[in-house]
Amino acid sequence: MKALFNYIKEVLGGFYTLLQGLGVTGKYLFTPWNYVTQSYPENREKLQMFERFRGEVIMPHNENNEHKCTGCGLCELACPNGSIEIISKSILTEDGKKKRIIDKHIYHLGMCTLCNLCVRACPSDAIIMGQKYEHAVYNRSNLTKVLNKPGSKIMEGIKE
Amino acid sequence: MAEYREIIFNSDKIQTDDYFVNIGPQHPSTHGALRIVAKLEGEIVQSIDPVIGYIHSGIEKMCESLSYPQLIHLTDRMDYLSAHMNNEAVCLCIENALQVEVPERVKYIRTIMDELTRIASHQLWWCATGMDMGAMTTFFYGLRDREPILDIFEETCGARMTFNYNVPGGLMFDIHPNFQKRVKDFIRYFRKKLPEYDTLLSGNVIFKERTKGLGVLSKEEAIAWGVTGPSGRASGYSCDVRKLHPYSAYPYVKFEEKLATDGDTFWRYQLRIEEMWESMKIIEQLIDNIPEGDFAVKMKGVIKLPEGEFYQRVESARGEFGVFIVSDGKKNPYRLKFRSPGFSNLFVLNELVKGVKIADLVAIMATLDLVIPDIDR
Amino acid sequence: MGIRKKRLSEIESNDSPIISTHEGGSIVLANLDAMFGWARRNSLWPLTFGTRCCAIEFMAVGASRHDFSRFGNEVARPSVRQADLIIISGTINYKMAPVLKRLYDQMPEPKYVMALGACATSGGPFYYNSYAVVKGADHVIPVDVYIPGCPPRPEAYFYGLMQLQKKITKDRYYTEKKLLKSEKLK
Amino acid sequence: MTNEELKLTIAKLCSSAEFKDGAQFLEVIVPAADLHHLCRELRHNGETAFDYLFCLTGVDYPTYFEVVYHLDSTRHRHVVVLKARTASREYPVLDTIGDIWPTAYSHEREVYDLLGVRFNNHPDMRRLFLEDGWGFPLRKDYVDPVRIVER
Repeated sequence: MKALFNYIKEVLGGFYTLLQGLGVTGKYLFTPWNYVTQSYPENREKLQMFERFRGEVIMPHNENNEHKCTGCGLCELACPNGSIEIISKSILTEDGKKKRIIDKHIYHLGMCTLCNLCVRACPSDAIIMGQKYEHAVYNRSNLTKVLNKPGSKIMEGIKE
Repeated sequence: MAEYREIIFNSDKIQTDDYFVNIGPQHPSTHGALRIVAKLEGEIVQSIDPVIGYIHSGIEKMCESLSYPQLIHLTDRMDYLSAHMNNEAVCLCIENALQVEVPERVKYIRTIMDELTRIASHQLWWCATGMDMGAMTTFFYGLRDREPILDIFEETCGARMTFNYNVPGGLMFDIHPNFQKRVKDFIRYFRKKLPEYDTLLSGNVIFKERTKGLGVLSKEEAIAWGVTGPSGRASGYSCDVRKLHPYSAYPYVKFEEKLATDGDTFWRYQLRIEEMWESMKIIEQLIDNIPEGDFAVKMKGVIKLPEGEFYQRVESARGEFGVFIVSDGKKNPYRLKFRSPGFSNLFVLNELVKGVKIADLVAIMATLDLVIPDIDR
Repeated sequence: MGIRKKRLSEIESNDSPIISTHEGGSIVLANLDAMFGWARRNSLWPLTFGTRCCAIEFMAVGASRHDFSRFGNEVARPSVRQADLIIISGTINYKMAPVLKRLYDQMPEPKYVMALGACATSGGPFYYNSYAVVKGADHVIPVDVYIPGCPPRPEAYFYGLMQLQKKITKDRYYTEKKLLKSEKLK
Repeated sequence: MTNEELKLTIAKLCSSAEFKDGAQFLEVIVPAADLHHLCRELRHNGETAFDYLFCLTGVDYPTYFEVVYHLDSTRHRHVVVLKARTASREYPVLDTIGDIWPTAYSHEREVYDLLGVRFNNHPDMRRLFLEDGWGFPLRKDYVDPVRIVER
């Protein structure tokens, strides 16, 4: 008799634990202030990333199309997976000296792990981490970018 | 007719063959690309053979051609759920080799980040365990509570999971001004939400019936097979590196090393839930007392380790994580070996599953908390 | 049923897939195409194929905060035979590559592939000096959309998904078939 | 036990062992022939009681391979590092210690897979990560012009 009683108690207790779990989920069904879902494409204008968020490497240019990059190649050395390549060219300055300046700062976004080591290595703060996160493309070659804009030149007063 | 009867009822003449079931490498319950070849008799598992290497990427070989600050970002990609501990292990190893003393502030922040990572890892493990046993609800609840931690990481480190926050000699940035407030908010929030986990899964009668007494690992076996972390502690094996070989700010805090004696699937589960409570206690002791000071010491431009061999162990979310560096005095290591906790924990699985049903194999595997890139490296 | 799928070489532009629209598609079939495209793009069922960190981010995409069921992307299928989108979330190495190829071959048409993260796009951190990693999943199977990032944010995943939906909308089945026939006649 | 006491005990167990004070732990260089015997003694001797093998790895040196065993004792909490060197680089062979610490079986398979050091009496000496027919990638002279892109 006692065994039967215990058995029934066990079964009912089991049901009670199941109902408790249902209670938790049921509670959230009727408390709309607990909803956490974000609606991404709708809130796209308002969506703000955190200021340290690392989306891609960019090179800021000012309004005269000038950047701070001297082409020293420290970021290329610091990058652990070779996603930065610097192609430099030599020009003649006004006083007749040969000088190497940057031709192209090539950045492979498809290989970049956004580890921030290149930004730390840069002595003149020429490259920073950008906030853009929407990068999806149909063709892989579109992920290779040239960071210095065409016709840009180095800002005055940046020493190598 | 008589011959047939003789064959059917005289069991000597019936021949059976082993029945092999191949699970993986693309299977939702193997937590990644693990392949398990199970030898069955009917529904009963006789032995299993884990086949790994489906995400082997040669990190140890790559590290031999990278400099010390560069190779840290690869440790993020090994055990991505305890990325911060892996980073820290490499940094501590380099700092110990160079005998650099990091500021107190760094130690405190590293410890807080460690524990936040541990909570986030255990939450995700909780989701996965529930899903492996057929409870989809846990997936949504666990990942909901993980998002505030990821927000804290993203605000301070700049990435959600693979943040590369440690550098030799300290941290990459100082903490964000909102860090302390956010962490305290999170602890307050999570103290309310963690009892829900018990109500949803640990208190559930189906879950208890399925896990109690399943896959028992004794203490001696755990030591001999090198099972560490919560899986080892569930067998009563005191293996917490935070207690035995304290590093960073762990000597300054009071916490309990949770131990169980049963060593079955349920206790491996329960210990991780209790570890989340302990982690919250550690964070609460540290978060208000972060000392002022620098967030990194100045290191040389090119870091070269002295000749010799260096070993550093830390407690990651899955167990004892070790870094073994053989240096020949150059700027990159001569040989670098990661002692990953999952590697030892995986190979004990064969001992645990003998004689259980194949559905329980998934449950036992879930509570060992395997992360396959951690095993494959 | 041979449904001709647009390959990467046919698409030059980055932002919108400009697929040549053929003159003289009949009214009924063109509308039927549009209907198929609408139905397909709003019920993309992904395969749970996770290898490395991106798989965890893919889990986050499916969970309560981001919730990909808003895109009809809802049910992650464990079997390829029920799925129509492979999301390669993680590293593919030489041991895994035949498995991936086989999964792709088992999938029913129309099938779509998304490369999530740096490893699937180009090998990522394992491009140089690694002996085991395939340098990009498109060496194994054709990829429709690449999403860089290591791992990409959930929002980045959604952006990639919308790009894929855009591509599916432009896909032609009936009008294309008719054209192929007329080409053959010539 | 302190490192000095350990040194004396191990010298008693194996007379041909060489000692070296490492940066952290006591390092013992064991001749390959005595390795299995010494490991068995260290495991079952009540004074040493090294019951936890926490790391097993191989290192490639120009003339030989070295396999490094990190041993810990859960009773006495002391650590020792054993090192065994193979006789040659062409046919590297050592004895297995998997019958003493079962976790060593899988670690030895890893060393075999990546470095090509074979272990005698190992029941299951298969490749672990890579397929049959690969070279041994962690050797310093490993070249693979097809798969590796050099930087």
